Amino acid sequence: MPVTHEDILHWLQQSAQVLHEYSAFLTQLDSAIGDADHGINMDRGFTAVNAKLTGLSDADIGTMLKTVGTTLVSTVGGASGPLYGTAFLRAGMVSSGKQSLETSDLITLFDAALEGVKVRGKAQAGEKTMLDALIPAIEAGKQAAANQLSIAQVLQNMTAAAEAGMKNTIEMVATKGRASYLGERSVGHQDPGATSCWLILQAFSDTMTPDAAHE
Amino acid sequence: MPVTHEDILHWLQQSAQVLHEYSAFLTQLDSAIGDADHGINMDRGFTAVNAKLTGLSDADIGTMLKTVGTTLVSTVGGASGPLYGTAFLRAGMVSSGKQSLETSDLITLFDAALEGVKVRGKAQAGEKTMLDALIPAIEAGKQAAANQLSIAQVLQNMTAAAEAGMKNTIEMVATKGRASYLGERSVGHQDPGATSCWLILQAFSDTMTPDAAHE
Amino acid sequence: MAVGIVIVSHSARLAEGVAELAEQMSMGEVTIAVAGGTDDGSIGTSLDKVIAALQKAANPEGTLVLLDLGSAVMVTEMALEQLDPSERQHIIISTAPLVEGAVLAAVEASAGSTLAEVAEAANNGHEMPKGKQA
Amino acid sequence: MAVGIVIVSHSARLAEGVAELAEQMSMGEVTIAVAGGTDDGSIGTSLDKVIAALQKAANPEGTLVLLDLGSAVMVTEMALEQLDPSERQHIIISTAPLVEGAVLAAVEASAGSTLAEVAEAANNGHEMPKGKQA
Ligand SMILES: Nc1ncnc2c1ncn2[C@@H]1O[C@H](COP(=O)(O)OP(=O)(O)O)[C@@H](O)[C@H]1O
Ligand SMILES: Nc1ncnc2c1ncn2[C@@H]1O[C@H](COP(=O)(O)OP(=O)(O)O)[C@@H](O)[C@H]1O
Ligand SMILES: [Mg+2]
Ligand SMILES: [Mg+2]
Ligand SMILES: [Mg+2]
Ligand SMILES: [Mg+2]
Repeated sequence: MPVTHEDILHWLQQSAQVLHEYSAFLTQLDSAIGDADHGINMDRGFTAVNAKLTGLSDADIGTMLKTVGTTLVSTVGGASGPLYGTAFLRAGMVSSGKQSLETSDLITLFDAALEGVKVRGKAQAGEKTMLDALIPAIEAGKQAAANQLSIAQVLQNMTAAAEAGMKNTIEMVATKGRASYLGERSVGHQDPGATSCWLILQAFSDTMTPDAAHE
Repeated sequence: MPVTHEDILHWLQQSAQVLHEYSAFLTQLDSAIGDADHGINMDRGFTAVNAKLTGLSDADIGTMLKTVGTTLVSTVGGASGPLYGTAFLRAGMVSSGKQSLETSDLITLFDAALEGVKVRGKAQAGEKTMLDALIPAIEAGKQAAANQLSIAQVLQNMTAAAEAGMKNTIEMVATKGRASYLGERSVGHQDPGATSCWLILQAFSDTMTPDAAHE
Repeated sequence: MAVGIVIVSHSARLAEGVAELAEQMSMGEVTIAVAGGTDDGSIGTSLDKVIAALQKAANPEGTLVLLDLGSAVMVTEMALEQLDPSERQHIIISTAPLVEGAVLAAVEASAGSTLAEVAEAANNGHEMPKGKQA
Repeated sequence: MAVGIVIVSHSARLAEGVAELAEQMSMGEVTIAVAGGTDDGSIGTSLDKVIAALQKAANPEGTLVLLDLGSAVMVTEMALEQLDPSERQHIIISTAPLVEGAVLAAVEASAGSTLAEVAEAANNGHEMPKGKQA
């Protein structure tokens, strides 16, 4: 079963809800190695996204994702705005005109999103950023796709890999973004952006695995 | 005839008046190589000094000059505040308890003032600052004193030397203060601080040469 | 016309303060546009404000953009991507320290220098004497 | 207690903006006192404001003073001369770029570092990545 237009809508709504619930937690993570606003930023951004979604019930997936991108860029106010904004914009560009996504489309979409984050933030794996959740997630997704797993299973594996990647950021030294101002002192703290990335992937996985949602 | 307590009072009043009259001119000079406030700064400072003078009719010369120094430091708001402030404070210190000044006292006073400007601004001759008026003025004053000239003549020679020094700043490259941000472009402009220094010395000279005042 | 200057900061007050200080040295001869804070007035950056500031400062001589923190680069680059390539090539994002670079850039721009010269002057902000050398 | 920070600027808004940005990174664990503008609110520096800020930030760990322009050094030195020598020796005037130095100093101070370490961290503001390296 492909990912439908309605699934994307539900995923985005679910993301908004989860990011709202985890807002204080994300901000607390950011207070240790940043400026204590990542939860506020993501909540503000996805609240604005949520408000736009009703107007998008007729749009194709590409248009929806591009709208998410521009909304995040204009509302988030922190580094995560341009980063997630570019990710969704690029994801939207490679999904132009689509009403549903097969597994291969999904991989293409995530590859484009990843490329967007890399281009925007000029970071790579191991720098204690959202990339450290996203990169292993996409690798796991490609592996699952190669093994012909269902889309729900692909997304579950991606989420699990993102979670592991997120936890690996604890031991990393930040070399990009505000956390890099702490140098070695950033070690021992989980990266807020990697955490929000995991939450967003989990929302996607939950959307495609109805029985397991909020397991 | 020594410089009396009343002469000092008159000199300071005269300085306040002249700096008020020349305020626009000094600011115009500062607009070419600085931030267009030297006239405003000096006028504000000496207006405050003037307001304090009435309360100082019983004070000795040292106390008067120290009060001028602290008043300038707290009211001027630009580099000239700490510079002239320190100059007057140091001049006041070496005039402590005095009710009148002989030529030698005057040289001591100016040497102390010069030392104060140098310590505060860490500049030397040739850097296109008020020092380029003050240093030649004091040299001329010492020369005149060595030649046994009258105090009026000593101050007239000092003023003439300050004026020449002030004009020499036109060809100098600024290497201290805001004008140094212009580098070579500061050449061709007269230094505002050297100009105010000349005006203050001229006010002193005029005070001690009643007939020649406003010649 | 003089090269324009854009100040991008996470704080609106900071951006305005830098502009006020730089304007003292350029006497109205240089357009100094600010993009400070988020759209709702909190601390952060705003794409719309950056675009508006770039438009306000736009002129044939080019524009130098100065930033407070590294993360302001991303929003600035997104703003640049929304401009015509012809406009974009006349804009440089400075790596200079914000306050010191802005003051020196304002001085240089008001002298009628080129964009490259203004960008170089801003970088001299690293050597602006403070403390013992002042 | 953490090392204190004093921001001396010719502009009140600039000083407050820098403090607001730096406070984001130190979460109230560091006293950041400002001395911006003249007593009558125009652009310039104020001896009284600098003295008041030094008193507000004073603490046993010491204080780092960051300045916008070279001429602010003079008023700061005059303020220091009015303090007890015992207090004065715990105060360093930084040569770091104002905004970048203040943010890094706030981070370092909030980690409980010594005055010397905070002063060194501020100087890393020169290398704060912006533009291509960000
Ligand atoms: N250059 C970068 N590349 C990738 N991710 C980054 C980069 N800089 C910051 N991040 C991510 O952004 C997160 C911080 O986001 P947020 O707090 O919203 O922004 P800000 O740091 O501007 O306050 C970090 O936890 C990190 O995951
Ligand atoms: N380091 C210094 N040593 C001596 N004089 C200086 C120094 N810096 C600046 N000046 C003098 O101060 C004058 C500028 O004074 P003013 O405009 O009142 O201050 P600001 O430059 O802070 O606006 C200059 O013209 C110069 O003569
Ligand atoms: Mg943050
Ligand atoms: Mg932020
Ligand atoms: Mg001036
Ligand atoms: Mg000034």
